[in-house]
Amino acid sequence: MTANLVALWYLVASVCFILALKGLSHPETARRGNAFGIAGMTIAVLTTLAVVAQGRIDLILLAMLIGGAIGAYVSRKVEMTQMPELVAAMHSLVGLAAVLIAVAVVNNPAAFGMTPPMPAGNRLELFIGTFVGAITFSGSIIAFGKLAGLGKKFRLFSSAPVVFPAQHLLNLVLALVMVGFGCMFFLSQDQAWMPFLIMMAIAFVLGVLIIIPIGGADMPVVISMLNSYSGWAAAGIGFSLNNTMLIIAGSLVGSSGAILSYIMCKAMNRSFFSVILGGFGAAEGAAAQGAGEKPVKSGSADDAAFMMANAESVIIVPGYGLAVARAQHAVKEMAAKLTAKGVSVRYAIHPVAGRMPGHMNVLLAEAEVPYDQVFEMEDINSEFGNTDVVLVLGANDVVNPLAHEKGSPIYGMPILDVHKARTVLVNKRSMASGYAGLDNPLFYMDRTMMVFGDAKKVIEDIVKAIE
Amino acid sequence: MTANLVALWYLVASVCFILALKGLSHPETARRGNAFGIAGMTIAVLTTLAVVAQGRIDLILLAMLIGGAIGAYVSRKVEMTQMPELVAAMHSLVGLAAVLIAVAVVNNPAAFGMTPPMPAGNRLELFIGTFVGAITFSGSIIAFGKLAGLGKKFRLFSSAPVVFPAQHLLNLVLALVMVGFGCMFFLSQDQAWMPFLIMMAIAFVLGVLIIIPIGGADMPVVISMLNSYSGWAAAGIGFSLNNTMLIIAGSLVGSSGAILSYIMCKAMNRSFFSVILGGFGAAEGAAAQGAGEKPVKSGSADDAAFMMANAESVIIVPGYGLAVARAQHAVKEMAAKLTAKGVSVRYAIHPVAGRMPGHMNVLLAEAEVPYDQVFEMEDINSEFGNTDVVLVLGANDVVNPLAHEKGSPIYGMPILDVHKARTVLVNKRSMASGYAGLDNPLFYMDRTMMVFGDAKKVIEDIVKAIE
Amino acid sequence: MTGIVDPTITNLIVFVLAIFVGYHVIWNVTPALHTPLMSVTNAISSVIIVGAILAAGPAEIDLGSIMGALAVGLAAINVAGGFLVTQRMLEMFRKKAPKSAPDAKHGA
Amino acid sequence: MTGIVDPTITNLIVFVLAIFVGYHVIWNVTPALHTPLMSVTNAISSVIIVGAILAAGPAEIDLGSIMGALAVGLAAINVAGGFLVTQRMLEMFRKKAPKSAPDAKHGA
Ligand SMILES: NC(=O)c1ccc[n+]([C@@H]2O[C@H](COP(=O)([O-])OP(=O)(O)OC[C@H]3O[C@@H](n4cnc5c(N)ncnc54)[C@H](OP(=O)(O)O)[C@@H]3O)[C@@H](O)[C@H]2O)c1
Ligand SMILES: NC(=O)c1ccc[n+]([C@@H]2O[C@H](COP(=O)([O-])OP(=O)(O)OC[C@H]3O[C@@H](n4cnc5c(N)ncnc54)[C@H](OP(=O)(O)O)[C@@H]3O)[C@@H](O)[C@H]2O)c1
Repeated sequence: MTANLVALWYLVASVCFILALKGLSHPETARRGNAFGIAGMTIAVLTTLAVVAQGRIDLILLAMLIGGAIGAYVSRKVEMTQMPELVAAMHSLVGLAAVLIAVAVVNNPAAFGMTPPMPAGNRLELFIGTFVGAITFSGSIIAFGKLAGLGKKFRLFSSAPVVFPAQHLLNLVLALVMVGFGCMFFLSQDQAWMPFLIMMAIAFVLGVLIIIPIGGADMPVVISMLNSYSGWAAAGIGFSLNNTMLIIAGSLVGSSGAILSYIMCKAMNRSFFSVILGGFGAAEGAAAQGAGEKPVKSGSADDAAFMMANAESVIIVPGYGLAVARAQHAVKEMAAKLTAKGVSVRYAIHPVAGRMPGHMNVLLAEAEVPYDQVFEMEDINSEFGNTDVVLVLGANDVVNPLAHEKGSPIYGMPILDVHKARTVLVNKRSMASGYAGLDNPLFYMDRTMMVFGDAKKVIEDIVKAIE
Repeated sequence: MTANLVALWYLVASVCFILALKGLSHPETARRGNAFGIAGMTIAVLTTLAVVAQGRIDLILLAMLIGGAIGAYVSRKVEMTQMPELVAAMHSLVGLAAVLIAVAVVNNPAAFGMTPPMPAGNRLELFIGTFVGAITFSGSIIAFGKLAGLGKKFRLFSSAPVVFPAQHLLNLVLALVMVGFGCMFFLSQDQAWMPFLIMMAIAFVLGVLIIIPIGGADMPVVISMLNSYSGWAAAGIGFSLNNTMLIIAGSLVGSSGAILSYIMCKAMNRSFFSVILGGFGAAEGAAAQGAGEKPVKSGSADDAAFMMANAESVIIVPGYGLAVARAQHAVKEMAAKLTAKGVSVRYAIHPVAGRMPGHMNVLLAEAEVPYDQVFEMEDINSEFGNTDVVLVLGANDVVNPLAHEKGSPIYGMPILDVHKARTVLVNKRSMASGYAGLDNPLFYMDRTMMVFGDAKKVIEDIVKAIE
Repeated sequence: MTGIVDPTITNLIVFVLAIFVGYHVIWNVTPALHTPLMSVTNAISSVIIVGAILAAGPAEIDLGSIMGALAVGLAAINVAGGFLVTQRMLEMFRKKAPKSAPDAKHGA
Repeated sequence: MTGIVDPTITNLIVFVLAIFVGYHVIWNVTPALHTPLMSVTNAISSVIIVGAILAAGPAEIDLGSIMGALAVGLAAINVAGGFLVTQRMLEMFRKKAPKSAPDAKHGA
């Protein structure tokens, strides 16, 4: 294939990627969007294979086969509740791939159509692509660990912020040193492995250091930010390989990730910078201490069933606990029974309920909950005041009225105004705090009844009790 | 300046143009958008001047000064009611400029950084840029003539469609011949003035032939389509000069014009192709004949004033007649008087009322009519049924109930349902038909009273009569 | 890769992306702004003046540079006229701007 | 013009335009689709596999081509995993699609 033809096919692939994102932004066209994405990727890969047709195509196909099989297997097996971990893990792969490619470029620029020694411009771009890739890799690993709950085994992955003195200063110094070696790499005339590898190593370390001080509660923003980084890494590699498709696809992903982060920060009422600088949730120890002293009212699943069956209107608030208990199908059954009894049942979804933006929507969709019963926060928040019973299932932070109180760490975060309902039923396993590590005054209200136990178990009991 | 620096500045200018369009799409940011446009243009011009700094800069500055002065003068003097003509005239200038540049390129490719003979690719792009430019030029001249009402002097500019047998066939043949000469130009090795000039001449003729069969009523679509063409012409020249800024700005304009045409066709319920193929409004002779035979009720400005002053609700429907009579300020005064008397006054704006999309909004804005009294068609159409008095001011087609009748030439065009009001007052100078050349059953209804006279005069009389 | 990519292809890439941008930027424009939008796009399309300046550039005057100077003049009418008339129109809208303040966010 | 424009500049132009496109395409996405959107953008960013294939391309095996083959494998996990898991999620949404039909026009 001539270079022109290759460029044309790459353009077609780029257009497919644009149409993919466009499709994904509306429910009706989302599946078509995904199909466009697949088409674009297929075109991109086939075109590139044609370019290297004389080379070690066997090696490439083998790697693709193995990788593809693993990917397909994972995508089949992964629980919907594990999506956040999955996405974080995948970002790390993109980051690592970018780094490996950069190494290959330094090793043999000729394979990429550059006549050695590599031109200075490409060296600069390669430097940027490499460190963004490396940070994406190690940062995503940390995010993955935090999300997968590996914090119990390794303190590095603790969902609480890992902070130490002069942390930001250290990061700054490391970043400067990294840029210094980057410049050295940029200015040197020959292969210059030394500065390149040192720069890369520092970038790996930086990725870790940047993410550890960020609390688990801010992980959604982090994932989306890493999403953005993985895009910029691809774009950076695209610059150094002079490949417009990589640049287009990379910057599409980069800008979309950045926008998602921004939207999410707005939904949590947090400034982007304070998220990135980390340390949120440090007040946890103090706040959670109060628990266990104040009296709470608790009841059984039977009590809950009775109250809901006799109510006129019930709103169900699903949260992270519902997701980990995999109780979405049970909830749907319960709602159906209540509806059959003439109770009006609705779901209230907080934008950051669960462990990923839009996560609850996916879970309820999986359980085939009717669309018209599912409401976004803005649409239903004014309804709590005249609702008989609210059933909170494994949600905590998103219904924490502390968000209305100045000085609390989550002050200003928009919440579901569950505390305004006539009766509040809260299901969780203990009095433990949620992701933000804060105690929740909602649990101690007179109108609140706790129903302790695993969400799935409790809901199944409720279903049995509704007759 | 190095080529790189030039390209960078051009990129900055392109971004300004994007931000300009972005700004113009919302009322709040529109002025900022225009400022971005001016900034972008300034950067583009200054950068280019720096490129040719060693050349005949005096000649260029002189031309810019003269052109700029004319432009500034026109923009100061033009009546808001003449905007459509102005826009059409300006499109023709862009088209002509594109053609002149193409001639200059053929004359001396070296001035544009091409080593003669011109590369084949550039020749192809030049061919496309030239004929699009030429069609834009002559087509816009015709559109200008139709809009400026030159049809009375020259039949070519008749606002009625100019049709003749085998018209589309002729156009097709001409287009093919033009493409033939284009290919000849493309394939020839040397300067090849002959095929180039013949192609250009045919394109000029084609521009005329394409636009004359399109009726005056479809001119808004035509202007916007020519807007789109002028953009594509700029992009075409950009391709042949290898100038990405021209390509970006040109395709921004091109796609925005195309989208506006599409939106407008939807507002008139016409298919884009039937507009382009022309011949709409041919039924005019027959339809308008009926006028003058049927009885109409007519009244004086005093009657109208009395009826409106005693109504609870009045809706004012401005149309083209209001624009030509420049009665927008008088209307505002009348509305203020009525409001002072406790009458609820609203304005209903049809998207294609007047001679240009959004034209009425500009005129009412000029008269400083309060924003909250102005309603778009969809928002107010259901209100006519319970409105006491509707005052139609120089509107005709947009309130023609024939649009609801199968077989009429405007069947299916969305209209303001004025005929449903309790009383309809219609002000126009005669029983003559409107732009589409159709008689209007609204005028013959029992509940309709005609108030003949120039809109401005009549309204001023009404103002006097309201006490 | 095998060989160098033709500039035309690169231009095509830019062209396609710019069309996407244009499409998205315009798609949601309010009807009330159609007229100013047209006049501003008209002004922008006269960026073709850049080509005209290049044509008029060469030091010795010939057919090309005369054509170029003419084109500069024509395009300059458009540049000045287009932006100024848009500004005039928008000034008219502005007087009522505070009323439509809630719309501001969409502009972001 | 004076000289040839550096490819990096052209790349920069493409880059800027693509960012605009990305911005506009994503800006109005509904919150309910955030998760599938993330997984699909993730899949798209693994287009970096193209670079990996080029790295793994050369006929003789050396450090570069081994790195390349590894990168191909990693990216392939992402490609397959990302698109398939998105599809799985969207299948779940689809069952209720008819209910949201009135939304269809916005997709245009
Ligand atoms: N959506 C996102 O994008 C995202 C991503 C990352 C982080 N976050 C953050 O996560 C939080 C989300 O709020 P949320 O209210 O959904 O969750 P949450 O505040 O983390 O609370 C979840 C609650 O569920 C309970 N739970 C856990 N397992 C359970 C089980 N098997 N059965 C019943 N209950 C169980 C836990 O209490 P027990 O241990 O007592 O059972 C916990 O208090 C916010 O702070 C948000 O910022 C959101
Ligand atoms: N907005 C656009 O984009 C655009 C552009 C081009 C064409 N059009 C077409 O133009 C039409 C617009 O409809 P329209 O109802 O606004 O206009 P119209 O149908 O053209 O009717 C205007 C009426 O105003 C009357 N009139 C003219 N001068 C007057 C004056 N000085 N005082 C009082 N009345 C006067 C005329 O009747 P007398 O002669 O009896 O006074 C005429 O019947 C549609 O067919 C549309 O498709 C629209």
